Amino acid sequence: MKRISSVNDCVIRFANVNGSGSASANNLFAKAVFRMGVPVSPKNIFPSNIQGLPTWYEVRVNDQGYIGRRGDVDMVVAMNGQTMLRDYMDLLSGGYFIYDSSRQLADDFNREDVIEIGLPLTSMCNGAFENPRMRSLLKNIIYVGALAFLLDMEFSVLTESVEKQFRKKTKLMEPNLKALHMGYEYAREQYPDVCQLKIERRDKVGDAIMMDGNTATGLGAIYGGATVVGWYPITPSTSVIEAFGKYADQLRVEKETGRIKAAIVQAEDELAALGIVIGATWNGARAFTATSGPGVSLMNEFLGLAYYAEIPVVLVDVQRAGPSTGLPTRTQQSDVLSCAYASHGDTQHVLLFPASPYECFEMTADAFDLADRLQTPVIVLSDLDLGMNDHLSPPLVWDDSRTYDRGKVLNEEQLLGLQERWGRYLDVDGDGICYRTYPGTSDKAGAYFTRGSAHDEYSVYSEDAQTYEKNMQRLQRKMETAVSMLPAPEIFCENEGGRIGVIYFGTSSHAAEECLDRLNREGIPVNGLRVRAFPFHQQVSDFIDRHDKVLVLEQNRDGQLRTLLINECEVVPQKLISVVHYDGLPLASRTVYSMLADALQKAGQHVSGDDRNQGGAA
Amino acid sequence: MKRISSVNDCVIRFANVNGSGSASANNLFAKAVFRMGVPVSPKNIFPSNIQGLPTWYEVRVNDQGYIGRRGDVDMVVAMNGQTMLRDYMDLLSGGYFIYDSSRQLADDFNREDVIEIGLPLTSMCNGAFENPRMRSLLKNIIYVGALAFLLDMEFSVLTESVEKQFRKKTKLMEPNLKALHMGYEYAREQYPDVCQLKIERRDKVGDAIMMDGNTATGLGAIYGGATVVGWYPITPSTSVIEAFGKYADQLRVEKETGRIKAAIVQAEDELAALGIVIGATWNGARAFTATSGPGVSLMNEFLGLAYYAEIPVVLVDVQRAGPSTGLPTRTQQSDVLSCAYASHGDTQHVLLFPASPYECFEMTADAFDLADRLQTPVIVLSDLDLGMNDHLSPPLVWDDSRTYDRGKVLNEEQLLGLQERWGRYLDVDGDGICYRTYPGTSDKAGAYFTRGSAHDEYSVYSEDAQTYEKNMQRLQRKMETAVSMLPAPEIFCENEGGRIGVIYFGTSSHAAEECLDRLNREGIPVNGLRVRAFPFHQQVSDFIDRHDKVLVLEQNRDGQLRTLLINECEVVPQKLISVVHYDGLPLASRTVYSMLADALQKAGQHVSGDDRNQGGAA
Amino acid sequence: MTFFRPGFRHPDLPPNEAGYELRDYEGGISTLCAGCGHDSVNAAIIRACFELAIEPHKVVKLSGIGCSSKSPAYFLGKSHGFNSVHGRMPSIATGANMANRDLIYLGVSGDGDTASIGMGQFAHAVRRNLNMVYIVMNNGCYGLTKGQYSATADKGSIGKKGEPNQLESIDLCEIAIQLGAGFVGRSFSGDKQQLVPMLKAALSYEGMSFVDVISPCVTFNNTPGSTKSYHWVREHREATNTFDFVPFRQEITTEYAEGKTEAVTLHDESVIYLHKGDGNLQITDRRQAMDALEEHKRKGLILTGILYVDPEGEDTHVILHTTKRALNALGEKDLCPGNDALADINDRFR
Amino acid sequence: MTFFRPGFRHPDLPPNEAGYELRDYEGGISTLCAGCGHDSVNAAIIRACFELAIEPHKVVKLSGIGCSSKSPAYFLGKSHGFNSVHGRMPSIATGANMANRDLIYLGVSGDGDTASIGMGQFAHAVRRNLNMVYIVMNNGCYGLTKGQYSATADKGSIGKKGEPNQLESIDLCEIAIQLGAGFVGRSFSGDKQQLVPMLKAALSYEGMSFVDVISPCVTFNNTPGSTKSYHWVREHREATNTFDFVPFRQEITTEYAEGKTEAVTLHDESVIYLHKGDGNLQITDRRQAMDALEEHKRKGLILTGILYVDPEGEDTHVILHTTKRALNALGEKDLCPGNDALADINDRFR
Ligand SMILES: Cc1ncc(C[n+]2csc(CCOP(=O)(O)OP(=O)(O)O)c2C)c(N)n1
Ligand SMILES: Cc1ncc(C[n+]2csc(CCOP(=O)(O)OP(=O)(O)O)c2C)c(N)n1
Ligand code: SF4
Ligand code: SF4
Ligand SMILES: [Mg+2]
Ligand SMILES: [Mg+2]
Repeated sequence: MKRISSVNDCVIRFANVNGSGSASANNLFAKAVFRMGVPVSPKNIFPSNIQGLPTWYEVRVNDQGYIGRRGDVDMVVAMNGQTMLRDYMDLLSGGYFIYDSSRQLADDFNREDVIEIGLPLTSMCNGAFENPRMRSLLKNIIYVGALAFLLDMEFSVLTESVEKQFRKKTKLMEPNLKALHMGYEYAREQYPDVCQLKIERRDKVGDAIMMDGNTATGLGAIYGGATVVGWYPITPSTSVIEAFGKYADQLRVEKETGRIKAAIVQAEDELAALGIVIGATWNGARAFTATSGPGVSLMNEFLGLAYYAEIPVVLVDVQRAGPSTGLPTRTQQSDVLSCAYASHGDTQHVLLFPASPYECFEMTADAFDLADRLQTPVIVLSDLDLGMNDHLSPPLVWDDSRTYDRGKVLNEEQLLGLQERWGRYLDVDGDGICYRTYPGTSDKAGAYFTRGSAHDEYSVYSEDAQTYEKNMQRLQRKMETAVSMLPAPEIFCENEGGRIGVIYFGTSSHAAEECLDRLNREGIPVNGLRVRAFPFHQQVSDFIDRHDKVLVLEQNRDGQLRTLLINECEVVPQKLISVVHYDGLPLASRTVYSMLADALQKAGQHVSGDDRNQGGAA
Repeated sequence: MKRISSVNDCVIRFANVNGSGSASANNLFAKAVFRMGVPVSPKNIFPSNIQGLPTWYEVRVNDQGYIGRRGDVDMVVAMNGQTMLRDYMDLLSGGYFIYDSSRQLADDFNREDVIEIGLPLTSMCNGAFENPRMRSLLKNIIYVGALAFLLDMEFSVLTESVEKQFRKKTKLMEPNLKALHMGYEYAREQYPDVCQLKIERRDKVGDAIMMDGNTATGLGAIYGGATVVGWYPITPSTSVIEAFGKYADQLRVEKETGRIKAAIVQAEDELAALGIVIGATWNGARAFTATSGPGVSLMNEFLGLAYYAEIPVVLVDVQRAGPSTGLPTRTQQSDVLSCAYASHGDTQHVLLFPASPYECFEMTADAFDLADRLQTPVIVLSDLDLGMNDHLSPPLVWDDSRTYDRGKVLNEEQLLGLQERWGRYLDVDGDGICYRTYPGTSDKAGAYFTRGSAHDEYSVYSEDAQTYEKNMQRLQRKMETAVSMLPAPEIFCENEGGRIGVIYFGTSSHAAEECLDRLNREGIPVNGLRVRAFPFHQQVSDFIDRHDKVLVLEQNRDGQLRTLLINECEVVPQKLISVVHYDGLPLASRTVYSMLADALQKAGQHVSGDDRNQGGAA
Repeated sequence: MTFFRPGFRHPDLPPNEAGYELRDYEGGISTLCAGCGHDSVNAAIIRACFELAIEPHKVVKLSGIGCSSKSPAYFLGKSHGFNSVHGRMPSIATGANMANRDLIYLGVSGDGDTASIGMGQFAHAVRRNLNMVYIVMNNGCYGLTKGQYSATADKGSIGKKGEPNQLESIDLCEIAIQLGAGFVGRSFSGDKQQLVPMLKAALSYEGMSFVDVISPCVTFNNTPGSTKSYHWVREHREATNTFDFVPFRQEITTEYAEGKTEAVTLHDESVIYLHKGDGNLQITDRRQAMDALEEHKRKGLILTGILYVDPEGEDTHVILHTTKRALNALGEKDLCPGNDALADINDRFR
Repeated sequence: MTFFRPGFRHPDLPPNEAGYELRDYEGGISTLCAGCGHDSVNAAIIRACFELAIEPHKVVKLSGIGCSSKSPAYFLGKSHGFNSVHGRMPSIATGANMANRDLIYLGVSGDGDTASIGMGQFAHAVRRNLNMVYIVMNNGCYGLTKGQYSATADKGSIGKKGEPNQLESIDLCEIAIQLGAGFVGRSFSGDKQQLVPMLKAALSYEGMSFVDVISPCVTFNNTPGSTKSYHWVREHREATNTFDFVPFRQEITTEYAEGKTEAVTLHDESVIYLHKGDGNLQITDRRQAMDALEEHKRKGLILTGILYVDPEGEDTHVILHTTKRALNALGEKDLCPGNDALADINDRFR
């Protein structure tokens, strides 16, 4: 039997039961790889319940820095009886199966092409530890210790990680270290030279950090100057608010009083959450909310109000698999259409598409400037994969010379100095954006009555047909202005003479770019563009124009980004080929490669490569 | 000065103050024209308040049966001081200005090309009637009497109308008749041979009725077998429910008990209204709700649930001008996109587009069959113009042999007779539609657990990726099945060799078809197609394919139907030219003609006709 | 995941009057945390339905979203169930009930589901006195989203994250009484002796039977500082009364001493016999009920028991004057007035 | 349209302490129906703000949708106003208040806007004791959509369409008291003597001041059978107390007899002097307030007056422990921790 053999290029899947503390042990492992300077990417695939159901944690180790999911598994740590057989069957040929050998494997575990590595975890724990809760937690640490040996890792990185983690809980440090050692020793004694997967120190992560997108988003809101938060708990967005709250407690405390320079209101529902944001931004604070699909659906009416009454809003939508409750703990990019055109009547909203924690931070912070400058909702479209999984990311940076751009706001002095009568909805600059005032500015000028009903340039209620129409045209103009303020797309690669392009966004980027590398390496000249905002930049149309066919890769059934592209860039639909994947799992490069290959074939581009991932090349 | 002169072809605008009882007097006038066998079309243009603001009532009389708005005015009855000057200025040259001459006209009423007809209404009323409230109501009747003379109408039609109207309130009949006569006599004495607009008896309305669309919709729900209604008041949809309630009280009474065979629940909001519908249809009743844009926005989450859990819903959206509160008493067709893709995640909904009361009735009744057969929401997209204005319409008909098609529902016997295990979401017929059961069916089989979260074919909760994906694909298949059940589009005219087509729907049809007639008469071969449902029928794509350019005429800013056409029919965007009108007033043929002419010119079709309406030709 | 089903399972219990065995009322295997209060409530529901000999398929189970709202999957497997969206169970229940008044509607919700996002729908279903049993499994937190305080968390109560709750709590029983619920009770998931008969009475009542069951969340809110923990509730509850519930079909076997017991007869002739303690709460009096709740709250106690019953209450169908036949059973003959009637209507529009 | 402004306009009234004249508190011309109760409430608001010498631009006016919600356009033309969407004023007010705690928030809503679609938001703004004045112009119907019964319409009350209302009414004052509002009062649009000082007290209270003003809809619900008609309310109201409101800046000139008058001092040192009648309601006691409301309802009477005050209540900012500075006044220096802090954070993620 041929064992899978590689250095710094493997996928290890941990199969556990949720609520058993496995995620933090598995993360300890992933973090250790990262600390050895090797790019790594963990994906937590967890159920929508609190305790007792199957959960998986997939760690990809990849020297070349491909941090999307790969899609197949070299080694599985199978700790869950319910799924054990399937986990066994899913292993690649030549793969490694690690299990708790306190109980014997059943007869159907009979593959010849798999290396079985039994660790008597339960017995070991029962022998070594007293506390029953600790026993079950430490089982996880034992297998991490064993992995360290099997994969030939620097053991000290693990022990240091544990020491760091339990710095403040020294009572826990000792048993954890003990468990690590037990696992390492057991594997060393029983399984020397069994595993041909290796993890070696490298210098490939530079100053990168490993952070989940939601933490970065929460930090972006802190740095962007958000002071008011209206929110309602919903997976996978809750941790955005938790991060904001945590850092507000650290970084926004008023020294003298201990009071917080932020108001975080847990609302009664998503409608109220957005209402709180609207009330706050209208009143001159920076405010935001975070939610997921069901919340966006509930926010439709308020989004229309904010669009029409021109009130800045920052809304973070951490997408999960819809429709309806759908798969609450699975990822998707399927709120694109409903966010772009949310609410009845003619509406359009600005979207930002971060693809990394770095961008979560940056785009969220920028969203506050954009919303203030455009006086309209700006929706940051993240997703569960980006938001809740740790990602390798450039470190977050802030330019200390940066000031908040509050857009067109008049204070009392400016108001009184005006030559002409001020009108809240008067487009004096011709860019569709008008000057606003905050409540309380002056008793002499600047008061106005905001409404979701039709209004004239002085914000007076009006049912006049022309007034209405003119205002609607201005709003359209404003969206045109928006384009120039939004982040431009990123060209990933452009070959002279490449006839075919691929467009993608957000978390589809990792797999897309890995596959583009591979295709280009294989001599198939395919170009890539990552969209970063809607309404689209001219460069997006130009990219499409330059190519004969463009594949649009996204994580939803209906090709929602493609719809936007066709509609807003006035593209011939036949030119855009939909490549969709929407089963709720993070996009795997293996799958993407074969989907792209198929699509390319259809688009008239011959592809020779086989669709299986080979030795980490894809 | 040339006076406008015509027979059975004019537009008369009544300018009043709302809450003054004018609408019913003006309607009396319009009804009289109709009863003289002459096609007529009244448009009530009213403010969003209850009393004291300007309101207009525009009556178009047209022998050729063009019942859209025309867009300019031959005669104005100017009863509102606030708008009088504007009403005066808006008159066509050679037009007639009728006003209350109890007060003298100000100096700025100085047009040379307008015929002023003063009626001392206030003085006449004060002289003739005691009761102050009656005085102000009867003023309106006096001018109707005067119109009868001026326009040379059959006076008896008016007196009979009044008699009919007050059959049960004889006390009111007499003063009304008196007022009619007073007006008629005064005009006869003071203004003989002044007015050259005439209305003559014809036989052009056949067995038509004059009904507002909302009444027809309410009746459609009665005939379609709706028993449960969840609703929340909102203009302009409220009268759908009022009509349903009124006819339920008449036609759905249980003889023996006096109880009603319907449950009409005024909900606490639109979310609950749709929830009530979903609960009821899930439980085997036919149910519906009616709302307008803001309601649709609030219903987003539930629409996603109904789509995903596959629950029949009939939703009537009587559109008004958005976004947000917008112009609550003005018409628009701007909820197309938000209805088609309502809710987060990948969703799609069936839309029906009625264009007449006849179709409001028919499509609403059919919607119940469609929703039951497709087990999904069906949205009837009406609008304020159609819903709240009286329209000339073919009489409503019902085929007494028709039975309700409840779709795929299994009873106990059928369940027990099944060879294979029944699965709520098992696609045994391959059309994407599965068999359902009603609660209470049997204690042996057929129970299942409905959910908005992901489920397998047996409606068991499942987080399995393939199961999820397969189900989503089936839902897509179901929408393909839907097409064959939906009403096909209507080709209005098709010229051999016509290179250009026009697509329109709903209340855009009247003006569109009038203009198509005119263009064709002028030798410009333009073809027309009226879309009646979404997802689109193959014939829609075929029509587009057959033409070089297709103008898409609709009443919204963003060309929402055009977006759907491009996206769902995969049309080259450049082929579809957006012709939009969205100021909230019912589409006027005059405006439409010039918009189409412009667009045709751009599309390379020379148009010679001038864009002004000529003697009712357009 | 609780494979173990708490309490009183008797393998050889005889079938009930309707011929069903206890297991005919069971549902799927629970995926709630081991020890979650909700599972005990589910067991009590199973028991109550079994004892009342309700035909299982005549029950419709409804819920919103939350751990509590998953519960209907774990009882009454022979009933249709509807796990709807967050906070919207009451409107779904309203529609379902309107469609078919002949079934029994059993709604399960959580404190987040009802007191926050569902507040409006809850209030209005109560106000319409919808004929249903509305159970809130009240744990003072959002279990499924990992333990945030809900609107029923008491001020000062301390959950797993350690920060005391700062906001006043909402007492759903008080609100229900005030808004016109016909039957209102409060119990504790740990007290099947009280809960089972309370649910039986609630199921027999015609109109809105609102039952607030304090049901600890062992994972996020069973801490020493939590006022919704097992320990706290056990120590601080006080029953307003003890009672026997006698379904209408059942013979009355006990003799009740004059003056010490009060009988409240429900629409279906079932009787609640209240044994008066020192509380002496008149359960047909809204004001007394609300006052007693406030009084106990002030003392830091949780008042349990049947708090209020209006034996006369009119349910939504009575209010709307709908036919007594199930609307979903009516066909064309009953519903469609036919073309002649339409011709008459056309005439009125000429 | 009411060109006429009801009541007490004194053309030569002197300016108030802050130097503003009465007309500085007026707004646009009303487009409500002539005689609509809402216009009288607007006049009372103008008066109360004038008398309290509030700087007009320091008030923020907020509303939902309805005739009542149009009202803010007709008073305080120098204030910023926000006419939001139906039933959602409370959340907008919450956000606005969070952004700047230094302004006065005056919300106007209707009974439809609050008791139906807005029930949830109302309940939760109350529960947070948001520092605002929340006025419901309560006419028992949906004026703007032409007269449907609202959830505050009394059972049996008969509106313009002639069919009596079949559902129980919701008493918003009771709910507000129960959910933790700090200040709760009820008045009548036709009683400026009571309404103006009540609004002044409400404006001075720090926390949720909920004021339910019965405000007849002359067009749709002023019929003989309506319990929200001018006539009915005039005949059936009973005041819980009479009171004087003395703003903190003002000198106390009246002497109050010991025992007969109770003083309640608000956060800002304003005082409400309550003159006790036979009612003897202790307005700082929730239970008494609710009981008195219930008692009067049973007698077919409408209890008006200040019903409840909690002089100690903590508003949302206190609960959330936010800075005392207006959040919207903070800039980069206060809000942005800078790149060094970020570098530290980065380190924690390595
Ligand atoms: C519209 C919407 N918002 C938020 C959520 C996320 N969510 C799921 S369950 C839940 C709270 C559940 O709390 P509760 O009703 O008390 O039930 P418990 O889990 O405590 O039994 C929330 C907020 C959702 N599913 N839908
Ligand atoms: C979401 C939504 N639903 C419905 C409406 C229609 N609507 C406008 S005002 C109103 C009711 C107003 O009643 P109330 O709040 O009592 O105010 P009133 O007019 O009686 O003062 C309704 C239902 C709306 N504007 N928005
Ligand atoms: S999280 Fe709490 S409420 Fe949810 S199942 Fe676990 S114990 Fe029960
Ligand atoms: S309809 Fe009623 S509430 Fe509205 S303005 Fe007129 S009187 Fe006032
Ligand atoms: Mg809970
Ligand atoms: Mg009202």
